[in-house]
Amino acid sequence: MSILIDKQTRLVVSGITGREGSFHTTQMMAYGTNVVAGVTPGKGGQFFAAAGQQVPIFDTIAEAVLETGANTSMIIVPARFAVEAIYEAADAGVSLIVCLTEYIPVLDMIAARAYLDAKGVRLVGPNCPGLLTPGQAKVGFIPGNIAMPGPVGVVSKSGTLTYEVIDALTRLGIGQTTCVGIGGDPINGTDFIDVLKLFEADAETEHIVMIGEIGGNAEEQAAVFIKQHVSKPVTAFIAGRTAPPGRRMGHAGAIVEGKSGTAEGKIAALREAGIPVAENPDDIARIVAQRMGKA
Amino acid sequence: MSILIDKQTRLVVSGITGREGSFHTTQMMAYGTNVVAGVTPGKGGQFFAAAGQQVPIFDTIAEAVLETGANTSMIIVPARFAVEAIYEAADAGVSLIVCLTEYIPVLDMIAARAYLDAKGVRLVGPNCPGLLTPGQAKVGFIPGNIAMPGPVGVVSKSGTLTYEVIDALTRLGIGQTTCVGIGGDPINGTDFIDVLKLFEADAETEHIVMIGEIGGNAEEQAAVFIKQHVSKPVTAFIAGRTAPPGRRMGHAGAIVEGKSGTAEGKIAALREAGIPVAENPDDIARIVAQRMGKA
Amino acid sequence: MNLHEFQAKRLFAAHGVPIPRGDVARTPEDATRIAADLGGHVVVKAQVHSGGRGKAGGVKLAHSAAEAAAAAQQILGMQIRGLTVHQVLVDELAPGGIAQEIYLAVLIDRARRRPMIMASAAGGMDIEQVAEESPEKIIKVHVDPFLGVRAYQSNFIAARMGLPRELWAQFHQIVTGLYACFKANDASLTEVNPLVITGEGKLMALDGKMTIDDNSLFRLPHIVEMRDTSDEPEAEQKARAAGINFIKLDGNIGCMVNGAGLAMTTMDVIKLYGGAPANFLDIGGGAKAEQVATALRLILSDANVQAVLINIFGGITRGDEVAKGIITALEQVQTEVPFVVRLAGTNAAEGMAILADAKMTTAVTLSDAAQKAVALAKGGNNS
Amino acid sequence: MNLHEFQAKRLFAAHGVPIPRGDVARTPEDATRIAADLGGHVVVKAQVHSGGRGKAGGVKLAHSAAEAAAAAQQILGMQIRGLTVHQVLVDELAPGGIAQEIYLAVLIDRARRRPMIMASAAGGMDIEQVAEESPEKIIKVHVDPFLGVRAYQSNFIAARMGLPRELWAQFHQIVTGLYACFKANDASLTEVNPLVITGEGKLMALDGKMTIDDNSLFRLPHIVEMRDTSDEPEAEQKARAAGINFIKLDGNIGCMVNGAGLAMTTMDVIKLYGGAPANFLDIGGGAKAEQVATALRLILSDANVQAVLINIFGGITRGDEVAKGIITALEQVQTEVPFVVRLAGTNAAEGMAILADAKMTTAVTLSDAAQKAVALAKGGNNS
Repeated sequence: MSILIDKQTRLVVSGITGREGSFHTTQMMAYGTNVVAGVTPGKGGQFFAAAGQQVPIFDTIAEAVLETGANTSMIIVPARFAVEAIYEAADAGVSLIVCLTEYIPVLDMIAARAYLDAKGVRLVGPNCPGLLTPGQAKVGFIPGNIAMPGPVGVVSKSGTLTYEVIDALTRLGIGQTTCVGIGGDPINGTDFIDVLKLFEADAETEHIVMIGEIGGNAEEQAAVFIKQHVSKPVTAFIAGRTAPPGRRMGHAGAIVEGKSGTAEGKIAALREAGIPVAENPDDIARIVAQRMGKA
Repeated sequence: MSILIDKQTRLVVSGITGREGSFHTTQMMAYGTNVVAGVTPGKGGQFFAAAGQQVPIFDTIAEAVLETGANTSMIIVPARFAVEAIYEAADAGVSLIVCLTEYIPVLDMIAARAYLDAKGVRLVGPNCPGLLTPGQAKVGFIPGNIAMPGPVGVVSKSGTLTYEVIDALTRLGIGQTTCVGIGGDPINGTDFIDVLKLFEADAETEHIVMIGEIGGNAEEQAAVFIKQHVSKPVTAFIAGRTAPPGRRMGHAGAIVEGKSGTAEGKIAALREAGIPVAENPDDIARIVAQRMGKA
Repeated sequence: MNLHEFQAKRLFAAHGVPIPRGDVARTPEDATRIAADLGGHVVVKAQVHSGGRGKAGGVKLAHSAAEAAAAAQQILGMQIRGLTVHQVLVDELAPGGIAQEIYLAVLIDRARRRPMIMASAAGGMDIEQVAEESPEKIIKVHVDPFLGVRAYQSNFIAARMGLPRELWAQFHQIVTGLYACFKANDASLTEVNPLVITGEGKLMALDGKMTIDDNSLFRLPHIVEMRDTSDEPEAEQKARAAGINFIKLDGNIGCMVNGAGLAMTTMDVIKLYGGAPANFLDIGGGAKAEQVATALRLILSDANVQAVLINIFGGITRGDEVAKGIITALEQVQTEVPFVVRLAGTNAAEGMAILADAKMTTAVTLSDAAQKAVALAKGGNNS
Repeated sequence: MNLHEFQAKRLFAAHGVPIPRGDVARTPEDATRIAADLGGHVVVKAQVHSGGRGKAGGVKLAHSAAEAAAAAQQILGMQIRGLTVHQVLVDELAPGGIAQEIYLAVLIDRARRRPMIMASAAGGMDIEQVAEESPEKIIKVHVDPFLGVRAYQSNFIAARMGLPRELWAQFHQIVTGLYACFKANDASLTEVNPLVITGEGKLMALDGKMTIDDNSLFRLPHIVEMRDTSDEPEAEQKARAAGINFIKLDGNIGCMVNGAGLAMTTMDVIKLYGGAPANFLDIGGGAKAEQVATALRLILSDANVQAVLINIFGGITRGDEVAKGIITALEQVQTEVPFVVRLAGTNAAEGMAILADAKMTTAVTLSDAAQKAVALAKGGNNS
């Protein structure tokens, strides 16, 4: 088993003919992801060729869903078009939207997230590396060759740091159920708690690795949630212990955030919840191996 | 038992100092409804006196909820302020909003209903006579003296026609669990199916009376729902068999509605679902009595 | 409230939807001048609040100013579905002719509780038949009230209709313009049929229909100004002014009821006992004595009325107010028509006390009241 | 992007929020003229991208044009939290004095995912202390992105603050204006502290702060024009122009990493092994060779740098592009500083092949790379 994506995933890629879109779609298809459609307005009727397949291109996601039964949307278009593509995917009826695009205006995401919540559609991202279920499907950037199937669920706010951790796990022979990059934007679609719930319910996931970073209080909230609702062992890492504090304008930030948001605060909250926090990404894999009785 | 309103209802009335608002609030309090607050912007701090009680008035529903624990809102303000009061009640955190106001613009209600659905707040109305749970609480216009406690749930699109039916039931000695006027506006908050679900789940309701009228296709949908999901006996009435057809502009109405919307269509759909449809409101009570073994 | 074609199209144009050049004529002379200004090749169209104008002969082509005048002469004064034509729209013909007729509308889908865009590549007068026989040719897209129409929605419609790709941008502009027009004017229907592709390869709205939500008129003074009551019966105009919902019918039992549902039911029950209602009349919620009096005068102004049935079940409306209104009206209007009164609910006893001196038949239930009214109306017929 | 007080207040005013009359001076002479125009009774305020101006002496009252010039003379050129003051705002004093100081802000509440209005009747410089000691004095109201601020929300805040009722209408106008300003300019923070009740009984925004979402600048040309880089270090300006996220620090190990999380982690691990990073540098996703070259030049322009650690885990970014950028940069910039390179992920092998001829220490893991860089930097210190 796995979460969110697997062999049943039927992916439609918005931005399939773009520079990044075509490169990563090719990589996903080579990995075995079932890419059933692409979308580029004005290019409906053409085909995207990769990995020995011809993927039909549509003008709209709605047509792609009607014609191909796509159930998952990946968005890899420039920031100024990305929110529109999120609305489009939600209206078209997919159950999961993965938005890789970065630099989306925050107020646009606030509106989009409210819309998605009302519709009951799940978004992963934006500004995220996507998802990887080793051996089954890859939706996004996570390099397939660094991962292997196994019992660890990985959830992370970060991009490349996630690869670092997956790579370290794999080098120790510890595979993954699914790796989920939720993105580090202030407003995103899926947060740590959402993914923790899914891993907790996934029969194959035995251990969870959670990778956070400074800013916001998602890690603190996750720590409380884990203590109350997660029975599986969780190992964590927080990036940014040495980051300099930003220059702050005005009083509002201090009033709202108080002392949350710092690496120390997050690490303390996680340890308080009984979660080991690694000092170094390589250590994460070692701690997991130890806790799984592999080292 | 009963549905939606009962002795636990703590009502806040928006428009309590208006002409209609004060008259009907007085009637509700005389009936025993627990009116805990009134709202009129600019009159916060004053009191509304009726039935030997002093009800505090607030500037906003949010304050009324914070200070009095109100859980139900009734809106009886002019049409141009009513939608704003619906948003206000939803934001203030009540679980049920009853909007009596008529003549609310349809597009405003479309937006408001979308907002309420996203928030998960129930609205009854607008343009409805409200609810009555005999012997417990009355929220709206339904005259208390025509009803009595008993086993029949009444749900109706109409206003005064509902009173007619309640009165006929009571005259035959058949009481009601709750009477719900959902209003006949094109877009409303609660429809037949919502209320049918509640009556089906209510242990005390043994029989359901449903009163529809021409226009829309809510009765047709309810007929299908009853056939599939309602185990309790339902008796129906449809007003408007002799109504002249309206002059129709354009083709859109015909394309969308086809043959639905007429009294004949609705009656046929109900009979198709095995539901007796009375010819005359007085007959409803007779049919119910017969089916309950009382006649 | 329904708008005339020319009113609807002017609103479309204000929201960027292209329409033909043209103007309204109330006389053949006006039509001559307008047609001459437009170069002579025009269409002359009856402006009445009804569909079916084409089939009734209310739309005529002309190829000179003189032909236009002749067409206007024929159409002005014509009756279409009972309505008299007082004005015609004289429009230029689509530049380069008509290559294709498209159907496009924005309306309210009650079942989905959303505005809906409905379109078909098979537009024109037979669109209802298309909808019945080939429903897949009707494309429907719902609009979120907070998002409005998005480009992916108009692209979806354009792709499904097989619209040439070079027209997609203009089509998007027209769809968003039509939706903006729908929303800004609180319409319940905004219909373009046909939206044509002209011989010059442009989209243009040749016909237009709009229905405005009456509940919104308080905030639409520019729409209220467009109201044309010239084809509306006088009694209905008076009723509207008094806030009364009144529709004249062909029977002989005048009805006054509070609430539309109960008013319809009262008519149904009259019919059930063999009578025929002379009108639908809902005095609304919380009616005051003056409104009741106005309502009674309206009913009694119909010479066919042989009996009056007053059925009031008070909730918002109070029985005493209704009784006062009846007394007031009867002081002003001398009538021999017999009355059956049935008051129930809020302040019914007070109302019956006020009416105690007037000579009226009373009833406790609706069935009873209807049967008595039917009997009295038959008696009237016999006398 | 942070705005200066005067920029924020001009945006407030454009949305109907009342502000004092005033203007910006870059010289004491300007200040004299402005103060004279305003009648002499003014406040002179340093315009720098930092809080704490008052406590640093950057805000001074003046009661004549000459006093204003003297105040400007003192403030211009002053350093506040490391930033040099290049301009001052000369504002009239609140008409009739200040009766009460209110705090009012619109910001983004990440946890609730909504814009939030935050207000307190206890405004002024001690607001953070109020928030800590009497949190009930801070009133918070969330705004739905589709509904905007409603009258019942500003009424709620006004009622809870105990604002005199005659000011509610003006307060509503200010709250909606401030929210409109926040939204129209894609702000993440819009703060008025204090919003005062003047001696004349009117509300007025005496101070203003705004932070703009950098992601939205593409659609805010008027905000981009307001950018004042006079107090921004040159290297950071260059980095921004190249699309690189760069912050200079005090250590001696230059870092080039892809991804903010991995960049922070690389710094953390350097520290863990006893080193000190000279900078934070994220080349972003999908960086091209030119960007990599620019990044390296930025790192090497810092004389403190004794070693460079390049840590790239390719996903979007490709190892071969990074390697090409390194080669390009090293052709242009002659340097003796030792490099540690660690490439992994997408096209890492291709990248290592390109770098094979350059004399560089390589590493397989981040720990390994960090340890080698720390050792090289220490060696550099010793030499």
